[in-house]
Amino acid sequence: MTDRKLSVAAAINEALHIAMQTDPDVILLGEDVAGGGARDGDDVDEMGGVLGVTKGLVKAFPDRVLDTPISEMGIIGTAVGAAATGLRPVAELMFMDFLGTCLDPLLNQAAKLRYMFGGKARVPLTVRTVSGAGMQAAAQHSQSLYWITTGIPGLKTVIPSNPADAKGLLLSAIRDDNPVIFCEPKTVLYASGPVPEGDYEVPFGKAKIVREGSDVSLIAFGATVRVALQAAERLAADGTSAEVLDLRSLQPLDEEAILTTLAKTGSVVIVDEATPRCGIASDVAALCVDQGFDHLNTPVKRVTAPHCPVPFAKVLEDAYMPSAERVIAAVAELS
Amino acid sequence: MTDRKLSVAAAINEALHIAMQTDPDVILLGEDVAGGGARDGDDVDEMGGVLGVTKGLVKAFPDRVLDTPISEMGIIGTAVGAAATGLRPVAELMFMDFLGTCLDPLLNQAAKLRYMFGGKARVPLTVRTVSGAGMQAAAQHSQSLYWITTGIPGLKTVIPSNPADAKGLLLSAIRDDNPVIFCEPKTVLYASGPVPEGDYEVPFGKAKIVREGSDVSLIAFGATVRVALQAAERLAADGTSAEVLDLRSLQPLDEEAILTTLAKTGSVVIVDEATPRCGIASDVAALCVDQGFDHLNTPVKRVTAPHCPVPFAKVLEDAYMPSAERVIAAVAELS
Amino acid sequence: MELKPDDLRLAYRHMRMIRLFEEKLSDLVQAGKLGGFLHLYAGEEAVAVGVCSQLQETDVVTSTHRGHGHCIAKGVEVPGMMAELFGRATGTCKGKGGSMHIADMDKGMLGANGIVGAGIPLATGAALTAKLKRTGNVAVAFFGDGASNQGQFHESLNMAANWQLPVVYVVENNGFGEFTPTEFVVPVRDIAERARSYAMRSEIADGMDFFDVAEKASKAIAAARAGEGPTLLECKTYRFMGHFVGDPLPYRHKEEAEDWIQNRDPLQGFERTVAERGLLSAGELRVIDGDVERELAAAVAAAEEAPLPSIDELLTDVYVETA
Amino acid sequence: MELKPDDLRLAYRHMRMIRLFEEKLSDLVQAGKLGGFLHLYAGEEAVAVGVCSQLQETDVVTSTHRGHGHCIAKGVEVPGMMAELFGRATGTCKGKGGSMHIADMDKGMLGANGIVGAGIPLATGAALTAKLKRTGNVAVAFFGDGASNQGQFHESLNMAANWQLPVVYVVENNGFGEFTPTEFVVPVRDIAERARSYAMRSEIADGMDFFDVAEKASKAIAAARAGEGPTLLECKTYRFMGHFVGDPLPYRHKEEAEDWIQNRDPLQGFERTVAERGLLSAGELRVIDGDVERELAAAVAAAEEAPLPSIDELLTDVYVETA
Ligand SMILES: Cc1ncc(C[n+]2csc(CCOP(=O)(O)OP(=O)(O)O)c2C)c(N)n1
Ligand SMILES: Cc1ncc(C[n+]2csc(CCOP(=O)(O)OP(=O)(O)O)c2C)c(N)n1
Ligand SMILES: [Mg+2]
Ligand SMILES: [Mg+2]
Repeated sequence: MTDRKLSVAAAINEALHIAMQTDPDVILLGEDVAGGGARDGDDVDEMGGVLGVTKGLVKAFPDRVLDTPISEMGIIGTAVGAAATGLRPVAELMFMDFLGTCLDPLLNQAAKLRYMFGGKARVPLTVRTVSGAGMQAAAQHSQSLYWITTGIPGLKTVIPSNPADAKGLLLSAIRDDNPVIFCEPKTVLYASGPVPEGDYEVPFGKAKIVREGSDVSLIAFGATVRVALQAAERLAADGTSAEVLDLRSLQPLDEEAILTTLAKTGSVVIVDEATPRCGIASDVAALCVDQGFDHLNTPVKRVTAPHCPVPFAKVLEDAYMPSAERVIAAVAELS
Repeated sequence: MTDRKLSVAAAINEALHIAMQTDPDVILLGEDVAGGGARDGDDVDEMGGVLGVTKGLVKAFPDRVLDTPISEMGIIGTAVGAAATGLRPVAELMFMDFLGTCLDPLLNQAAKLRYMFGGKARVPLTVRTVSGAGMQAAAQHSQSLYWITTGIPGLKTVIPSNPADAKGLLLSAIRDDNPVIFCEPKTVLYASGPVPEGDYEVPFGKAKIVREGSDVSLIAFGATVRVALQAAERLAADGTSAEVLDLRSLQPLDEEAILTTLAKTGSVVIVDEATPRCGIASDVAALCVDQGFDHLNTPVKRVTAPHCPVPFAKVLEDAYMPSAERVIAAVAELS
Repeated sequence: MELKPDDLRLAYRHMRMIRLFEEKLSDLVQAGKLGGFLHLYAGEEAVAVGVCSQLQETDVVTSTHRGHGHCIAKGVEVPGMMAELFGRATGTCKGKGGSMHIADMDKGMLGANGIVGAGIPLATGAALTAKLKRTGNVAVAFFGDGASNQGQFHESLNMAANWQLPVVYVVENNGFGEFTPTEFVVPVRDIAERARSYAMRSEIADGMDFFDVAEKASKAIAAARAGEGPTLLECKTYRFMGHFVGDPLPYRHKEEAEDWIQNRDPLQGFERTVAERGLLSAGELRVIDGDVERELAAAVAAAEEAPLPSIDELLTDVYVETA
Repeated sequence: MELKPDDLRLAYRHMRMIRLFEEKLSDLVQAGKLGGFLHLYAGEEAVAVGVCSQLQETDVVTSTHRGHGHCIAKGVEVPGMMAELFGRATGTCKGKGGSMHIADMDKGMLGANGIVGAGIPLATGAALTAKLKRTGNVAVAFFGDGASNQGQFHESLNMAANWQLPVVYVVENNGFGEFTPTEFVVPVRDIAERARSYAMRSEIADGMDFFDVAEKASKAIAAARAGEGPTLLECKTYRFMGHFVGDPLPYRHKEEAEDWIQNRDPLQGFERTVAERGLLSAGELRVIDGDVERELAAAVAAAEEAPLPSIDELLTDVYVETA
């Protein structure tokens, strides 16, 4: 490991630089991914994305970083067509909430071309998108919709919880020959941590135990890893040993790692910041009661957002999001 | 009950007639819901929708049945605006696969206006749509995407398995003050059965036991009810008594009915024609292992489509869809 | 179009309120008192107020992420808006919506909207209601130059043209979508040109001039009300502040911005015109300025004191509970 | 544009093959031999063939639900197509795609498409690849009048115009979207008019006349290849059969249909023109007719004999398995 600390945002920026340096077919496109300031002989500077994540890339690769119109269907649809014909586009969907404006090119094109064409196409597309609540961005800028992309056969979906994984998962995503949705949870984006130098990949479908334990398994990913770790810390103080598993990749899903920790502890609590119906939490619980039934000593509990839109007021948003308290309460229900 | 038999398609047509007769604010809009032939003084006739389901309505209500451009976002978005300002639109989304072209007005508008506005709006919108495989319509015209609408807080989703429920659920949907997605599974649309005369509603959130049993609970809805009943029949011949529960409504979900049948039999198999990840099958399984754990004697099995697009070739499509054989095999795994 | 002195006083009042409201919000965010994503309307006041001055209370407008100006112009009460921005139970939306979702159905304000372009079909639907229920109402969709590149724009305008709906599409061309200059992403000089795709009437107004906007809006609204169908009205304008509060504005030419701000301020322009035409005196305007300032201060004070929403509110208003 | 005798023979061959292919499919469905949703291209042959006659093999086209004509015109092999429609392992897509998804990347055929409008951004993306990788290729999107009302049309054309991509948008205006007459849902007479929204070149061709289509396509393709950006090319045409196989056509005026079918058949028109200009003899055309008929019969026979896909194929080709 390294001592060098970066934010997730900076780690993503670094991964994009590496990917573009190592492969001339990689392009970036999206609304404001340059962000103005790319005019010839101009005295103005670019923003590098609405959250500054892509800052500097247009200067390094002026022909391959494209500010687009506000046209998500056009952006993603064009990226699919470009991917199928020889480019390796990284498209930015500014907020995951905007999935509703570009679902068709993902659902019916990117995800299905290869299958429909009998294996004769490949769509090496990466869609970077910001998900999750926690910034009072309200109902249309705070959703965690990765359960939708996870459920669509033909797509892959990954979500890092820390800067090192963010860099490695993004490099894997860009180099994967399939369409990949790369989620950047808002509350994780500016968290900082050690990030290895240079070019490396984190493989998909490999969950990671981020804390060992023996009494209960807390399964988390993205923003909820921190919540699960906080809960584990406090549970430890009360004498309960919690193992924390970071899924990292939602499709493919590391079923083996889930069943292994379940076999070890006999109890599972899944922590997900998305809404409850048909989510990752339900899906993992269903796996547990199908394949892991013999090892299950307790009900499987899900700590998720409630079945309602994300509220604006801070008190309400705080109550909306999964917290260490709620995880601890769920664990308490098991005994 | 009545002796009169109708197809699901005819029952839907009848429900639309009743809804429009009893409420002048009900309008129909969508691509070809009239289907040409509405020109003044014309010698041509209308098609009444691509599957003929809305035939005759434009003649009965010429000002309230609107052929639209092929503009799903526009159609659904306009319907949301109309619903919020005093109409009670029934919009047709020709195939549920097209959800990708109009998700935003459902996800971010219809589902959320009321909440975002602090309770000051109501969106009495019904979206009728055809779902499911079984007609060799291939990957983009065969999907069961009700898990997406079910997972979105603010929407309701219902799906009938027979003509009588189709009529009653559709009348409830239109009169509900919330946005409702009404799914019409392809293989159910032309199934015929008894349909009561006149105006009646089937309430949401009430599952129905369609066959009593004591050894295992088969939970189904829409097209899979028939599959579950076939399986139950054959299981009975082998001495296994299967109870079959028809969910009818996916959101709200009749959790009580699910937990009651689980408590009765101790074993659950869920049959869903949608893909497996993050689907209704997972969601119901998760409910069982959370709230019903103490009654569960066996793993909860899910019989679903595989994690792949819907293939065209009949042999492949047949293998893709849940069958009585697969349900029986899942039950066999339990013992 | 006839503008009585009272109409002009109200228009000025609204424009001044919008300006001060936005300046106040900018201060409050910088002071760490407000959270969320805030997009301010300062500089574009003449558009919202010019158009809404020609509407009736039952007419419906839809708005954007940059919605405060449209709300104020359509008559939404400022104390409720301010309380909403503070996330208070007394807010227009009980604190559940925030800046991008302020709505007031009683005032015909069908919501700000966080999804670029999404208000356009909503207004189209409101116009469909007006037409089919023969209410005599008109709907107005406000949206940006950037939104004119959305599929929802195309699909909605086409439908409204086919059905000759009573709706006015007001595109606020402020030269930027976030940080990207409009000319990077819109290959025509005038967005009004896009009306031709739908055989729709169009008009271009000086969006910094209340009188020009009001006059052109008045014509479009009258046509809509008379059953003559929709109009695309482009208003050329400029946002005086950043895209969002906190935007460091590196992408914008300073001289360009200064030119608009110094020479084309819609409030100053209004003041010049009413003076030239002898419609209102500077003294009258100063009285309004004072009133607005006091009102706004009171709204902020009240919002700061107002109760937070109860946690029980988290799960209400998701569905209409039918008895 | 220069058309050598061999080019003309190939064009006629393709047009005749499309016509016979579609007639054969109609028969096969009625005989209960084929399943799925089938949309036939008969009557519109001059559009696909006129455009594709001006393309190179490495140029890319995207298509629609009514895709057989585009496939044949772009050089996709008929036996594979027929086997695909029979759901056989030997089909172009191994039987997994069916009518609405026939594709052949080796021939630059990026797929029929069951989603109206969805091929438009795909072609735009192919043009982006051509531009950034400097391949010299051109992309063509075929789509219907109905598709021109889709958001994807608007968003894609705007992007292509901004970036001056090498793409030609070919709108096949056949007067109907399913059963709804185009004039119900498109308020402009010429869809070509919509190019103005993007400051894009446009052109209108007689879609029943191979020569007119080929000439106008040739210009548009040459401009694209020369870096002069996109063109919207509207071809006025008519579908001779129903929207789908089985459509009883109650919504269509019989005289209107008869007029197009009797008087404007693109194959008859082609034959007249080549005769008038002394380019090909009737005898030559009859030879081609015979060849095409035999080829097609052989393709049907082979497809009927071909093996079904193995059940194991259900789960392959979902993802690229990276080694
Ligand atoms: C569908 C969608 N895409 C992107 C965004 C992010 N976004 C918010 S405001 C904005 C710029 C809008 O530009 P314009 O329509 O010109 O309005 P302006 O901000 O200039 O008033 C963007 C891209 C969004 N909110 N919704
Ligand atoms: C997004 C979408 N909406 C609706 C449909 C159903 N549909 C299939 S073909 C068709 C009509 C298309 O009309 P047009 O674009 O004019 O093409 P044509 O059939 O006339 O060739 C419709 C509505 C679809 N396949 N995709
Ligand atoms: Mg703008
Ligand atoms: Mg057509």
